Amino acid sequence: MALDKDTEEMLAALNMHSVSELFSDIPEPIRSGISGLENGKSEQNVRNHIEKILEKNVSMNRMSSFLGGGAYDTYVPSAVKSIVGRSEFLTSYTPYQPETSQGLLQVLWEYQSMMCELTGMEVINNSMYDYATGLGEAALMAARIGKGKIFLIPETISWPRQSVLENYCRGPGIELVKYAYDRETGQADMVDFESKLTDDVFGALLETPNCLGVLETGADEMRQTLGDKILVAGVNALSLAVVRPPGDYGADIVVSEGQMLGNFPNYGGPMLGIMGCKKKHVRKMPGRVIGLTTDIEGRTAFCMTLQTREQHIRREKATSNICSNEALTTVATAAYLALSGGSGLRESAIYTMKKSRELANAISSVRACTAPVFSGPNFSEFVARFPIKSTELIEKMVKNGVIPGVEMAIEDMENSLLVAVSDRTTDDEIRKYAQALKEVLK
Amino acid sequence: MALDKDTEEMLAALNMHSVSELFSDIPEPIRSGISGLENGKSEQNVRNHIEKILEKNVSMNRMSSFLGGGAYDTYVPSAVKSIVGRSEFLTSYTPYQPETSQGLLQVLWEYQSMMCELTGMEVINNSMYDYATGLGEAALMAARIGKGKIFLIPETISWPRQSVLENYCRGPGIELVKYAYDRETGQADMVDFESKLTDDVFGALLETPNCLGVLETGADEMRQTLGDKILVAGVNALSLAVVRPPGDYGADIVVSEGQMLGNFPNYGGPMLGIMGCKKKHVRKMPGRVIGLTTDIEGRTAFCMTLQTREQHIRREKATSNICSNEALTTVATAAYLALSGGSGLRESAIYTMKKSRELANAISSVRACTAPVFSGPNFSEFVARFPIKSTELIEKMVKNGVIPGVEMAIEDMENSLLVAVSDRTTDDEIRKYAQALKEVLK
Amino acid sequence: MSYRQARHDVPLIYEAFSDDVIYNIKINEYLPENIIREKRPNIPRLCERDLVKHFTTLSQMNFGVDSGFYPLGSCTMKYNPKINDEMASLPGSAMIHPHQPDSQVQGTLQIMYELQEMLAHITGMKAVSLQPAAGAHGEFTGMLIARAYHESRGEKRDQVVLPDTSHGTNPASAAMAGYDIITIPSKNGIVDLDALAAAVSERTAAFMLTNPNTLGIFESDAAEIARIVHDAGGLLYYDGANFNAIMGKTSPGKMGFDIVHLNLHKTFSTPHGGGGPGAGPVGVVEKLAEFLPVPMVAKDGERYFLDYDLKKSIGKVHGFHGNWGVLIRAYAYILAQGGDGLTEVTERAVLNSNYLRSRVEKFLEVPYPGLRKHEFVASGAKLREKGIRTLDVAKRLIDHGFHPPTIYFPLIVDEAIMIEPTETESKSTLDAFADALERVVNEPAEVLHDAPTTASVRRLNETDAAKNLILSYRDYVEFKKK
Amino acid sequence: MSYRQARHDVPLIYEAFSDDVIYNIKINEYLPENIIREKRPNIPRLCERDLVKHFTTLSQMNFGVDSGFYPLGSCTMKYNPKINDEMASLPGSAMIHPHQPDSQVQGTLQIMYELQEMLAHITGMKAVSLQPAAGAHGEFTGMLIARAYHESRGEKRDQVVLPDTSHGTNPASAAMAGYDIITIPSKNGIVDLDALAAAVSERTAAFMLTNPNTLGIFESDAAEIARIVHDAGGLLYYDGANFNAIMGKTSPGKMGFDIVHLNLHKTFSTPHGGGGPGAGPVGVVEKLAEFLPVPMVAKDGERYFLDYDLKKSIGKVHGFHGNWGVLIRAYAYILAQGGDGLTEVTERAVLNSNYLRSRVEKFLEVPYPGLRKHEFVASGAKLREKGIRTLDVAKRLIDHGFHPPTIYFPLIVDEAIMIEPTETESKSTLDAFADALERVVNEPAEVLHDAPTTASVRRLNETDAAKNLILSYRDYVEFKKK
Ligand SMILES: Cc1ncc(COP(=O)(O)O)c(C=O)c1O
Ligand SMILES: Cc1ncc(COP(=O)(O)O)c(C=O)c1O
Repeated sequence: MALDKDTEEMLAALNMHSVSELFSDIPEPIRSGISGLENGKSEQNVRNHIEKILEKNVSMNRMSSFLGGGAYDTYVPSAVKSIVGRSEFLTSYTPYQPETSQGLLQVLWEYQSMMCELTGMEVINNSMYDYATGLGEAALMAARIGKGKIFLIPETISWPRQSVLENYCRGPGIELVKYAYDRETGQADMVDFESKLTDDVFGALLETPNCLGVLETGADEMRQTLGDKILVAGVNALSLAVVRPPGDYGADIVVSEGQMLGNFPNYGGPMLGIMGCKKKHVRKMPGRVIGLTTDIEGRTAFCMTLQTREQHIRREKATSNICSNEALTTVATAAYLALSGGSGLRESAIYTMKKSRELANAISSVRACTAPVFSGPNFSEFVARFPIKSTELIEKMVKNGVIPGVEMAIEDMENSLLVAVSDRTTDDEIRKYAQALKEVLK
Repeated sequence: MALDKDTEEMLAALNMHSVSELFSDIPEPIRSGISGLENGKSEQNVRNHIEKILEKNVSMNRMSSFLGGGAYDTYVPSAVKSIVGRSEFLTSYTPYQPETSQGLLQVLWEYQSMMCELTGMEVINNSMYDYATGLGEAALMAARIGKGKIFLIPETISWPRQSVLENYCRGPGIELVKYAYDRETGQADMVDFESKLTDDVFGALLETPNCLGVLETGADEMRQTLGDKILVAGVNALSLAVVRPPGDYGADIVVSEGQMLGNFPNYGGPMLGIMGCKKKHVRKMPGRVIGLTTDIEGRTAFCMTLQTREQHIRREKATSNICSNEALTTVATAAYLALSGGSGLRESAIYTMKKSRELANAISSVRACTAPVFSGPNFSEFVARFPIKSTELIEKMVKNGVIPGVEMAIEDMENSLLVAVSDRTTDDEIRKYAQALKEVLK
Repeated sequence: MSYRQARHDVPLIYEAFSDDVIYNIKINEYLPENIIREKRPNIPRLCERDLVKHFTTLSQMNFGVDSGFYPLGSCTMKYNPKINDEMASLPGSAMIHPHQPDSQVQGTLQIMYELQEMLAHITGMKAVSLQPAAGAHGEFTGMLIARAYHESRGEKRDQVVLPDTSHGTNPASAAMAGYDIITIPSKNGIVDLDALAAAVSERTAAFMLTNPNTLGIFESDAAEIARIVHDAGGLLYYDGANFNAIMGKTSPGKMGFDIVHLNLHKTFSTPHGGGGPGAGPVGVVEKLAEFLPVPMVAKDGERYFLDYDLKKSIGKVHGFHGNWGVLIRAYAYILAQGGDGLTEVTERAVLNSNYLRSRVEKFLEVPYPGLRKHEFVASGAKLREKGIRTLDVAKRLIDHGFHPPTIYFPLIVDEAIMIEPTETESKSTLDAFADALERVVNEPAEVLHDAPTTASVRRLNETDAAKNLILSYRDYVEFKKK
Repeated sequence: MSYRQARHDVPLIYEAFSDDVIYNIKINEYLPENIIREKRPNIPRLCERDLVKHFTTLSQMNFGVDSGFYPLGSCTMKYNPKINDEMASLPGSAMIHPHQPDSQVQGTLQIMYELQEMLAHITGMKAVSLQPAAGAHGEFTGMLIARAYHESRGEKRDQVVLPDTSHGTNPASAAMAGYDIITIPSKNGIVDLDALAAAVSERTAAFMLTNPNTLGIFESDAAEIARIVHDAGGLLYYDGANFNAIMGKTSPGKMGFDIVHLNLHKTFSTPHGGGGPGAGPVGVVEKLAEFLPVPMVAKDGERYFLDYDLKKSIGKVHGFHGNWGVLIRAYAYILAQGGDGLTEVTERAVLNSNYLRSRVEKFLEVPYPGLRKHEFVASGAKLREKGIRTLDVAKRLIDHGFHPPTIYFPLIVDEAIMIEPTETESKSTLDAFADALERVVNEPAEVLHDAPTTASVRRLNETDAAKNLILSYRDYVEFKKK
């Protein structure tokens, strides 16, 4: 390190002559420099270097993409980007000092307020890492509230979510038991569900839409069947503009993914794990929550509350280990929600459903292709079946400028894809899909 | 216009029933709607539309560009962009109300301060539109100060600048007379200059570097020769980190282009017309100036001053008509200067000179090519001569990924280009230039 | 009232920072001795951290449209959609060099071409040049065109006529183009046709007008004005700074004007940037098209190109092609609005203005009765007896969280308070402003004299600023020595 | 002292805005009746102008690193270069879908691969997973790996040992992974080797430590600690939150640790975003590499791919591949710094911390003598007799324009004030902070109790917040009814 005037003065104040004295407490045997790294680059070179590497990527604005499966390329309005770029939000930390952090706190509280309305839940926390980890935390939370060791999950759960869930369940030894789905409708098999509902079950997960893109129509029934066991609902946040929200059918806990509400897909992260619950469960909930209060002069003000649930106070007895969360994506989502309004979300949801139906028809019109495969209702995604292996199909479609969907990691579905649309999907792109399909299957 | 609740209330408050009543003062014969325009588009469609059109452009980060001639693609640091994006600067107007605009005012004053140091001038105003219009204003200003009708300008002045200057001189009837340049050095022919220096001359323009890229070494001589006539210096702002500044050789007025100091080329606008003068001339100067003062509590504060020179007060007797200027580019340039510091500017200027010499050598090493053509010293640009027409050369080089320079709009120079480097020029690009040249001339 | 602007103890950049970097490279390898700068310029060098902090904290002490209501009359401080800025900052927009061959800038040229066309449609003109960098620059360009036109016809016309309501740039621009200025007094806030008829003559090169005028009043006699001026052989110049008031309702072309400039940074929604950049395209009727500056953007089949081939062109008024960075924003704005949207902009702007006027005239005099267009001018004259000046009202509005309106312009209204709400403000904002203004004019004079108290500084000693000209840090050091 | 935060009268979004847009499209064409939502969600709809104003004014009431000094101990609130954000927002970075085939995301995979390698080099580990989304998530992942490792060897170890200085996430993460926590008391601010030796056993799965610890003290016995834990068959877990203090001087690998997490949002300079997102990559020694989460990014010739083929992998800990948006920023930062720059980061961070400590200990007790690394912990205990608590000191610092340090952590220091200046702050900032802190501790208790007075609000009724849980606007409406 080059010594300038300031550095020298600082060393002198410490009665030191060299920087190395600052590290005299590190014993010789465990010293080591950094090997294997180049020297620093100028900003200009960093930019050139990264831009060049990223050119190898095909970004979604250069393709017609029909990818979903948990991340969605909905349009991100310029204003939302600009708000998230406000450095006062971007460069702040968890608002431990509420007086000097009212701006962020109010935004987070407004996020909670709007998300409560969207989900119909009484409480929304200030984010989990993503849907999958939110689900893991929901299982732990449900186990804390309910009695028993078993958590029922749908057979249709996607592998990544299941894997994350398993990892969260490992600690307390929660057992995951699957209930079957109806091969015709793609929905939960309620008979099977009831048969799995033993005394040792503390709760169950209802995913709607599930990983087949099918919306469950049996939520009320499941709620009833569960009695006072915990119902965890896993939902598509945008769908709630048109689909009955979990608060409506009495879910105890809800988890969802908020990325599509104002955030880019970013190769899958940061996402926004939405989590909410009934108020009576709030002390069992993980994550940060913001409360409204007043200052000593009576002004409306906001602060983090119920911190005694959290790790920095409760340590190993905390409701979760979460510390850094996805706050900035909640800022984006708050802005997105407020720019859309209830009506805008509904417009967008309806547009999405419409395009999804049109796309399914377009696919079905191609010889030997079926979409949707399941008869249950869809929101934005559906399973389509093709006459060739999906891996092969993807490879060929991509050459035609279309990413046709996500492979299904489910048995007997090698020829199927989960196909998604978003508010960015145009009629042109739907035509392009069908055309490419014809081309490829020729 | 769709009427919502608010609109209806507002109309009601005006005792109106329809929006059209608001326009009853426009007589029927002169009413007209907008024809020939499509209906509005969503933000998403606007974005797609514009991105698609701009894809037809070849932006400079996708080429090896050696273009200069008044606009330069020096590197714009991320921090500068981010500062200029602060909406409090971006969305404010001329700081007519200083109390609520101290932030911008301090930045503008600091711009003036730093630019005074760079140019060695006593006063810098808060921007003209660009170099060319600044030059026009400088001529008017010089005419106001000096006596006579004639303004001497170099034969080497570029056509666009000359044309703008002529337009500014039209009103007061200023006559432009050219002095010749030395065909060997590319510098001002001082003998010819003196011969043109009649009584009716009020001032002269010294451009250094001139439009041949050549730095004038006779500034002191010209200053002396001019006596108390007005010396206007037109300079390259970055060069002043290594070249004697106009304040040093007694220029009365300086004009320059600041775009390269923190602003993108933007197809030539917004630019930043730098203008400065001796303090004794300040009341004759066009444009805004910011002064330091105090508030009534004694705090340091800033405000626009000498406004009595300006159009909003003095109307037809104002020193200029300028109202909106290029304030935001001065913010960028202030940030750029402060991030570079005197030492950083010097590093950058030296790097530029070095690369310019290397490029000239590389060009000269190709058969039948000469660079630089003129023997006078260069800063970042020089004239190179090729064995084929420059239009043809450009066309061919571009196919090889190199924009080799700017055509010379000067007689007998059909085979020459003005070739420029910047702090973005790498050794690789210099090699690429030479290689492409060999290829093209094969 | 709880508004309070941020205040940071931001030092002068020279007081807090210097440049200690030692960097010794011989320069005389590159340059002859007598032009070498010995010492590097005395400019402080901040690390990025300090730089960003300096500017971020300063920015918080600056009021922008995004921070709140900014009803600066005549300036059209509307909210500017963020997408416009984003489009302008794409590499395909910002990283384009003005000397790139046309073949490499087809995108830019297409947008410029289409914008020329759009603006021609909107103004009712034949052709539009995008070259002028601001409104005043457009005026100057327009005056040069008028001059070239008359000269081409062998006519020596040396006067420009304009009303006393006109903006300062109008006389200044015409004067710069070499014209003598004849100012005619208004009657009932609009052009006095008799005075106009008396003023025009064979010496009249042009009559300059903005319609609606700077009082916000529509000059209903536009057609008659045109007749009078044209009959005298003069041209009609339209100052488009108030275009926000007429889009989709009338156009300068329809009203008989020959030359128009637009302020893209106003009506066409590009951020004002603390005073600039702007853009001031100039449109003209057919007979004047050949005088426009070069280059124009032209189209040949599918190919766009810079056309320098205008025989009677006045030449250039800008070193390059105007403020592209502003043009692309305006283009994005027009696309987003469309013809229908622009009309609605006008309707909302005029509704907002009249609604606010109806509220304000309950407690402040608003001279001249009747409709206004996009703005209106109140008068603080009656407050004088309470010892209150318009300036005090303006300053006190700051304490209420609003940017003050334009004051003391136009000159024909005593103690003028010129208010332009623009279409982007909601009724609740207008109501809040009206409430605040009403409260202010009823506050004791002392309170107003004391204002502002919530800005980062109190009222300034502006006279000192002009007396002791401290225009740079160097001046400041000198001044402190004394 | 003239600092003052902005205060805008920002209404609750629900109080100022609603959604009046009428939009009636039948939904039962698409959905069966029993799952249809009848009424649209009650979410206000703001036009862009109101939205931007709402958030802009709110932002001005929030303190960020860019606004000033933010010496929050343990959080490494350094300045983050803007280029990092810019790189992350390129379409080639942000508009990439996690399900795109590997062939379409070679750029992303290359950067992830190189980052894995870089972090392995920097930590001295064999392999690194980028999947964990934050530090705590990395800890949890590390504990799952430890568990899988021991289980794979047929060992049932059910305890995790950690010192009382450890961060709350350490015990919480280990507990979530199913471990019982054994907390050992520190001695002289560092691990008590005897206590450690007594605590570890055949039940010990791992010992978790951050070095330097949360007091900022380097645990010089690191090698001995490693020996003790390893001898007992336990693994050594390194909490990398304090990595800013050791880069280029030592590494977890060198110190004998087996598992490491890094907080990229701290040491590797990505903005904290108001609490997140972060990224908490986990590195492990060779014998643990096969347990890492899948997928890893692997390379085959010139081709990068997601490698799911890790036989003993614990599976996934995140729905996708971790927080790419954070990873790319850290990558840019490491490129810019290089090995030399990272070492200098450490040197400056440690110099700043010790210099500031030397100033602070002149007027505040700093328990435990000697060198610190990147941070130090002072104690406000002595102020208690004056009726002043550490909380008061923190609040009063706000009035001086500084973000307060971390307080009441670590728990072993009474009235702890935990100060981490980071390397990006200049001496003058440190001096200004020390001056302010000194002034504050000498101010009368009443002044401190009253603080802050310059923030947008005064001190809050936090107890009320927990008593009347008003966690949404719906709650607020209910509450007001009462
Ligand atoms: C009526 C009027 N005309 C002309 C102008 C000058 O425009 P610009 O500032 O773009 O030069 C203005 C600007 O305030 C104006 O309000
Ligand atoms: C010492 C220490 N360990 C772990 C963590 C947790 O990291 P994160 O917030 O990224 O989950 C922190 C964060 O403050 C920390 O300071």
